[in-house]
Amino acid sequence: MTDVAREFVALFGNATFWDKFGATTFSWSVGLAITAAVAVPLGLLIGSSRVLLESTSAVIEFLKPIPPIALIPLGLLMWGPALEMKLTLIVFGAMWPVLTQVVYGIREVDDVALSMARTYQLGRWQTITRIVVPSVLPFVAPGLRVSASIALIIAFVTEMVGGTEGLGQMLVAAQSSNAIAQMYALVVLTGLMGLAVNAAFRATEALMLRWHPSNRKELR
Amino acid sequence: MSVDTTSSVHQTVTEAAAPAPARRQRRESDGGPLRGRRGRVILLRAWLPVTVAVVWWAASAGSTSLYFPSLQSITETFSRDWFSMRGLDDLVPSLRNLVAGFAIASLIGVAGGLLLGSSRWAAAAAEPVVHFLRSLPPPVLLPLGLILLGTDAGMKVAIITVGAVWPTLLNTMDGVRGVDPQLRDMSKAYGLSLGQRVRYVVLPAAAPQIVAGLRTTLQISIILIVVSEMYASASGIGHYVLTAQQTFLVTETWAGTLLLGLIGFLANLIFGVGERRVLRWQDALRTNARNG
Amino acid sequence: GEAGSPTGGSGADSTTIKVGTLPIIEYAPLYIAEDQGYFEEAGLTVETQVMQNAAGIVPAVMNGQLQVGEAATIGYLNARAQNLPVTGIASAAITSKDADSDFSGLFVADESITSLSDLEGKKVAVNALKAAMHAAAAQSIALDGGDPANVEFISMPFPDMAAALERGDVDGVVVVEPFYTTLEKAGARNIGNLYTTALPAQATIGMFFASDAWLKESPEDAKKFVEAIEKAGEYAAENPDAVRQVAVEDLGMAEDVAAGMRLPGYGGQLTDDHLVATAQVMVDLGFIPEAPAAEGLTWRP
Amino acid sequence: MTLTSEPRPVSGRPARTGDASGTTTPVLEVHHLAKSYGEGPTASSVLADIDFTVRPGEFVSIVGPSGCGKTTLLKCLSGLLDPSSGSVVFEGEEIDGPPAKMTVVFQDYSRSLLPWMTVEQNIDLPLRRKFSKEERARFVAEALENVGLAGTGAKYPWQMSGGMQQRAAIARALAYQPDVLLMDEPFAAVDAQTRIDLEDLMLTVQEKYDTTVVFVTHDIDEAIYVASRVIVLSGTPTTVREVLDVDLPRPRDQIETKALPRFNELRAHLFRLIKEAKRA
Amino acid sequence: MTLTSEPRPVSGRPARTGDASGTTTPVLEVHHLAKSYGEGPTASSVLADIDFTVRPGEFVSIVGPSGCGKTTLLKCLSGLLDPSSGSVVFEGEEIDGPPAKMTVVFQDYSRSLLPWMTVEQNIDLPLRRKFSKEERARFVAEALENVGLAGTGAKYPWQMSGGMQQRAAIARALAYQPDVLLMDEPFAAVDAQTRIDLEDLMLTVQEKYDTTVVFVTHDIDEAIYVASRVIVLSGTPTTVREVLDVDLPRPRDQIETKALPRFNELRAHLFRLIKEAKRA
Ligand SMILES: Nc1ncnc2c1ncn2[C@@H]1O[C@H](COP(=O)(O)OP(=O)(O)OP(=O)(O)O)[C@@H](O)[C@H]1O
Ligand SMILES: Nc1ncnc2c1ncn2[C@@H]1O[C@H](COP(=O)(O)OP(=O)(O)OP(=O)(O)O)[C@@H](O)[C@H]1O
Ligand SMILES: [Mg+2]
Ligand SMILES: [Mg+2]
Repeated sequence: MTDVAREFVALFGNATFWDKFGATTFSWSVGLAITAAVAVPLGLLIGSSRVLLESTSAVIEFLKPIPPIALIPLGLLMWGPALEMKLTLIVFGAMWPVLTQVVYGIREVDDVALSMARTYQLGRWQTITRIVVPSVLPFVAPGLRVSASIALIIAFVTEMVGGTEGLGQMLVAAQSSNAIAQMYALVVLTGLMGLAVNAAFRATEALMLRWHPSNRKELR
Repeated sequence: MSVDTTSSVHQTVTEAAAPAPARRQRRESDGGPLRGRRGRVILLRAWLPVTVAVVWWAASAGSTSLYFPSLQSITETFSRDWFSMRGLDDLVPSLRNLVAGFAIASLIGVAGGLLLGSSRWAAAAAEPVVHFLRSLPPPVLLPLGLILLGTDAGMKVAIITVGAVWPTLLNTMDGVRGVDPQLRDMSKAYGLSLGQRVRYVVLPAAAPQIVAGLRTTLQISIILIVVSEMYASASGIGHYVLTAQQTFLVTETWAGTLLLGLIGFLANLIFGVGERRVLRWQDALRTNARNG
Repeated sequence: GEAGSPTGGSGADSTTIKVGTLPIIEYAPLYIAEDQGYFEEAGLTVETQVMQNAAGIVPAVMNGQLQVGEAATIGYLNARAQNLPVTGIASAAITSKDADSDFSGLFVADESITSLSDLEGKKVAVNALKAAMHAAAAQSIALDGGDPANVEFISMPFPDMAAALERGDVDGVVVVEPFYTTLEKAGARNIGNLYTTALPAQATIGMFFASDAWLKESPEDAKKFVEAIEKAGEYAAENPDAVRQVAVEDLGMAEDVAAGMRLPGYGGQLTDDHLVATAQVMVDLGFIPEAPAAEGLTWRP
Repeated sequence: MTLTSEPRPVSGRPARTGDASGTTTPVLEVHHLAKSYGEGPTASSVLADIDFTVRPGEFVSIVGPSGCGKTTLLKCLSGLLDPSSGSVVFEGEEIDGPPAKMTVVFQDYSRSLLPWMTVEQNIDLPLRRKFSKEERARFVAEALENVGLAGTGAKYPWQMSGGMQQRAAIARALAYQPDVLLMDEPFAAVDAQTRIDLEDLMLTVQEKYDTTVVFVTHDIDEAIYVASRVIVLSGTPTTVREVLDVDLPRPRDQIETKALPRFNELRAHLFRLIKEAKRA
Repeated sequence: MTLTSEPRPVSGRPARTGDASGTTTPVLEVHHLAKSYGEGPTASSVLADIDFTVRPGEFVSIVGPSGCGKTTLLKCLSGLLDPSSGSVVFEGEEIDGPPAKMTVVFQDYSRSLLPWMTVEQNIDLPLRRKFSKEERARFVAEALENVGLAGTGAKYPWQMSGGMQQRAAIARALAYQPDVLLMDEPFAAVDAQTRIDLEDLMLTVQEKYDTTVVFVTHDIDEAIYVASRVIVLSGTPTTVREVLDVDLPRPRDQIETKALPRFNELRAHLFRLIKEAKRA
C-alpha cells in the first residue's frame, strides 16, 4: 500500500510519465469530443425518423457488442500504432451509449411542446435545437459519462495491446518487469482521472441542466 | 401495432416540421391491412443488413487479403466452429456468464441507482467510489478479480457485473432524480408507502431512462464476455476470439466477432420484447399523441 | 537510453527504423545496440514502440508503420503458419547456457508434485495460451513422460501467479524472470527449467522480424540493422551487467531484482534449423496443424 | 376531535360535535408563517406573515390575486414545503411532512396523475393501505360516479380531456376520505354546470363526513357559496388581508343562496378586496 | 383577405374591410368535421358532424360540457390533428398542418412552456424568424406588461405560479401577433380581477389588430362578454347545438355591458343550453 503511494508520488517526478500522461489525456479527450460530435447528431437523426431507426437497428445492434479489443489488429493493420487507430477505436467503442441514450431520449420529448413548436412555425432546426436537444440532454448526460469512462478504458487498452503512445504502455512495462507497485499506482491514476472527468461533467451539467428537476434547488 | 410502436413514437419530432403532404400520405397508408404493415416493417428492418451482407459477400469474394478474408470463408468457419459440439462447449459457459452477469448488473444497477438517486447522503458518500471504479479498465480489474475471486466462473460473472453495472446505475440515478416534483408531492400527500412510491411512481417515471441504461449494460456485458475470458479460461467465446487473434487465425477471429454481433442482435430482440412490456403505456401515449 | 525511446544520432543521412518492442529482458540487444552506438555507427535512428504481444506487432509491421518487430519464436511461427508476409531477421535471445542458469521455470506449491509429469490432471497457469511459455512447459512435460493433453493450461498474467498458486487456484505456474526470483523467494518450488529442457541448446526463443515488403524495398537498411543487433547480441553475451543495466534503465526493473536474476543467452545468428525444430515442437503439441515451409523462414543480408 | 361519541362507518372518524362556528379546538393553526423561495440575496419572499386557524369540519375558502402565494400556502399547510419561519400546527402538533389524515388536490392536476396507470388505478393506489379490496372497488366506483366520470375508469389520464383529468384528481381525493382536504383551484377546468354540481358535491361530502376543507379558488361566487369563511390574501409579500365570515344560511342552494341580498353584499365586498389586493 | 388596402405596421396584415358581421369571405370554414380517437373496434367518436364558419376579425366563443371535444376541435382547427372526416378550410385552402398565421394557447399551459428557457426566452423563441432583435425585445416586454407579468421575464416557468404560467403562454401568443388566435380556456387559472383585465385586453388586441379569435371557455359570462358569436357544443358524439349571435353593443364594458338586460337573457339562455347539453 505504501509502496503504491510512493510510486504514485514518484510518477509525478517522472518526465516520461508526463509525456505518456499527455498522450493518453489528449487522445482520450479528442476521442470523446469526436464521439459526442458523431453520436449526438447521429442519434438525433436516427431517433427522429422511424424509417432510419428501423433500417439501422439491426446493423447497430450487431456492431454494438463487438469488442474494440478484437479490432485492434485490424486497426494496426490499417493505421499502425498511430493516433488515428486509437481515435477510431475510441469512437467506435464509446459512441454506442450516447447513441442509445439519444434515441431513447427523443421519445421523452413532450408532445405538447412539439405541438407548440408546430403552431409557432419553429421549423425543423429550431425544433431540434430548442426543444429536442434540451429534452434529450438529461439522457445524453449519463450516456456521455459512461462513454467517457469507456473511452478512457479503450485508450488504455489500445496503448497496452496496440502499442500507441500513452500510459497503457507504461502499464505493460510495469507488468512485465514485476513493478507491481508502479502498476497499481497507474491503476489508481486511471481511477482518479475518471473521477476528475466526472466532476467536470457534473459541473457542466449543473450549468446546462439548471432547469432540470434534478438540479432545481431543493424546495423544502 | 405492437411491431412498429417502439420507433414510430419518434415521428412527432420530424412531423413538427415535415412537409404536410408526406404526413397525409403516411396516415392514409397506415390504414392498410395489418399484414401489409407488418410486412413493410420487416422489409424496413431487413433491407440494410441484407444489403450489407450481400455487398460484403460480393466485395470480399475470392479475397486474398490476409486480414480481410472472404465472407464466404468466414461463414464456413463459423458453421464449422459454432454448429458443433465443441461450439457448444464454448457457447454455453459464455452465455451462462453473460446472463448471470447481466442479470446481477441490472439488479445492482437499478437498486443502487434508486438508493443513490433518492438520497443525497448516499450519493455524496458513494459517488466518488462509483466514478473511481467505473474508470478502471476491465483488463486491469481482471488481475484484481483473479486475486480476489480465483479463477472460476464466479470471477467471470463478477468481471461482467462490475464492468457493466455503471450505465444502469447512472441512468437510474439520474432518472430517479429527474422525477417530476409534482409526482413526488402527490406521493407524499397521499401517504404512499416507500414500496408503493418505488414500485408505482419512481420506477415507472424513471423507466425510459433505466431501460436505456439497461441496453448499454447489455451491450457492455457482451463485450465483457471477451475480456473476462482473457485470463484463466480454456473455453468460451472470448477465449476463442482471443486465442484466434494471438495465433493469427484471422478467419476464426472474424467468425468469433460475427458470433458476438449475432448474440448482441438476438439479445436485443429479446430485450425489446420485455421493454415493450415495461414501456407499453409510453408507447401508447406517444402513438396516441401522434394519431390523435 | 531513456525508457521507451532510444533515439540515436540524428545525422542528416540517417535512416529511421521503427521497432515494435516487447518490454522484456529477452530483447535487451535492441537497447544495447542503441547504448553502444551501433545503430548510430550504421547511420540508423531507431525508434521504439512498446507493445504487449506479437498479435499487435505483426499487423503494425505488415502495415509498414513499423519496420521491425519483436516476437517470441513461437509467436513468429504462428504468424508464418498463417502465411503472413513477415520474415525473421535476427535472433534476440537464445536458451540459457544450462539448466541451472535457465531463466524460466515451473513452480509448484504442493509437496506431492515433484516432477513435471506429476502435473497430469492438474491445472497450470501460463502467461498466454499457444505461446512460448505454454509450448515450453507442454514440451517439457512430454519429455518427462507426461501427456500435456492431460494438463489443464490456463492463461494468467505473471504478476498474479504467485497469489494464485498460494491460494491453490492453480497447481503450477510457468514463469520467467523477474517473476522467477519472486516465486523462489516466496518459497515456491521449481520443478523444471523449461526452455533448456524443451528446446535444443542455443535455440532462439526471441527474435526480430520484418515485413517482406520492407526487406525487398530496403535491404540495405535491414542489413545494417541486423548487423548492429548481432553485434549487440555478442556484447550482451559477454557483458551480463550491460543487460542488467538495460533491465533497470529501460525496463524499469528494481535494481536488486535485476542484479540477482537469471538471464537468457544472447548472441548468434538466426538460423532456419532452430526455427524448424521449434515449429516441429508446435506441430507435435498440436498448436498448429502443420509446420510452415522451411525455406524463407529467415532472411539473410 | 377527541370529545366525540358516535363513530362514523367508513373512515372511522368521529362525527362532528358542534357547528363549524363552534368553539372546538382548531384542526389547523397557522402561526406567523413566512416563506421565501431561494436563498441568500436572490431569495424572494412570497408569504410574509400569515396567521389563521381552521376548525374541524369547517369549509374555508382562500382567495387572492394570481401569484400571491396560495399554492405555496397550501403546500406549507400540507407539510410539503417547510416554512421559512413560523409554523403550521395540525391537531395540536407542529407539522413536519404530510399527515396521513390530510390530502391535497393539486392545481397542476394533469401532472399529478400517473400516466402509466388508468384512472381507476390512480384512484385506487392510495387506498391500498387503508381499505380492503372490496371497499376499494366500491369507493373508486362511487368517487368516479360522484364527479361524473362513471364508465371512464379504464381510460388513461392522457386519454381524457383537461376537465376530466381534474375531476379524476378530485375523485382520488374523495375516495381517500381524508379528515382534511386541501384543494387548489380544483374546478378551474370544468364547465359551468359541472362546476355547480361539484360545488354541491363538496358541500354534501363535507356535511356527510365532516371533512375539513381548505379551498383555493378564483371564482368569487364559488368562494362564498361553499365556505363558512373566506380568507383574502393580498401581497406580495403576502399577508392575510381579511377573514370574511360567510353568514349565509345552510343548506345552501345554487339559486336561492345566490339570490340572497347578503350574498351580493359579500360578493361585492370580496370583489373590491381582491381588486385592491391586486393593485397593491 | 386580399381585398384590402391599408397595411398594418406590425405584422403586415391588412386592415379589416368591414364589420365582423359583414359579408367578407370566412377565414375559417369547418365542413362536416368528425373526429374519433383510436382505430378499429376500440375507436371512440368524439366529434360527430361539426359545421361553422368564422369571419375575419371575428371573436367567437366556444362553450360545451367538459369532455365534449372543445380541445379536440381546436386542435383540428389548428391543423394539429387530422380530422377523421370532413375538412377545415383556412383562407380558402384545406388545412393540413398548422398555418403560419395562426397560433394556439394550449389548455395544458404548463407543458407548453419550455422549462429550460426563461419566460422571456419562451416568448422570444417564435418571434425570431419574424422580427428583428429590437422589435422582439419590445414585443416581449409589451406582451409581458399586458398580461401583468412585467418584471418577471427572467424567471423560469417552474418558478412561477399556475396563473403566471398561463399568462406567460398568453403573452407568447400575443407577441407572436397571429391573424388567427385559438385559445383553449386561457384564463382558467387566474383570479377574477386579472381575468377581467385579460378579457378587456383581448378585446383591445382584437380591435386594434383585427385578430380573429376562437375562444374556448367555461365561464358563461366571459363567453358572452368577449364574443360576437357563441358556438354551443353538445355531445357526445358532439355536434353544434346552437350558434348564438351576441348582439350586444361595442365597445363592451365590464360593468355596463353585463348590466344590460340582453346580457342576462343571453346568459340565461346559454346556461340552459349547457345544462341540457350536459344532461344529454
Ligand atoms: N388522446 C386521446 N385519446 C383518446 N381519447 C381522447 C384523447 N383526447 C381526448 N379524448 C377524449 O375525447 C373527448 C374530448 O376531449 P377534449 O379534450 O376535446 O374535451 P374538452 O371539450 O376540451 O374538455 P375539457 O373542457 O374538459 O377540456 C373526451 O371524452 C376524451 O376522453
Ligand atoms: N419553485 C419556485 N421557485 C421560485 N419562486 C416560486 C416557486 N414557486 C412559486 N414561486 C413564486 O412564488 C409566488 C407565489 O406562487 P404560488 O404558486 O404560490 O401562487 P398562487 O397564489 O398559487 O398563484 P396562482 O393563483 O396563479 O396559482 C409567485 O410569485 C411565484 O413566482
Ligand atoms: Mg396556485
Ligand atoms: Mg379541453
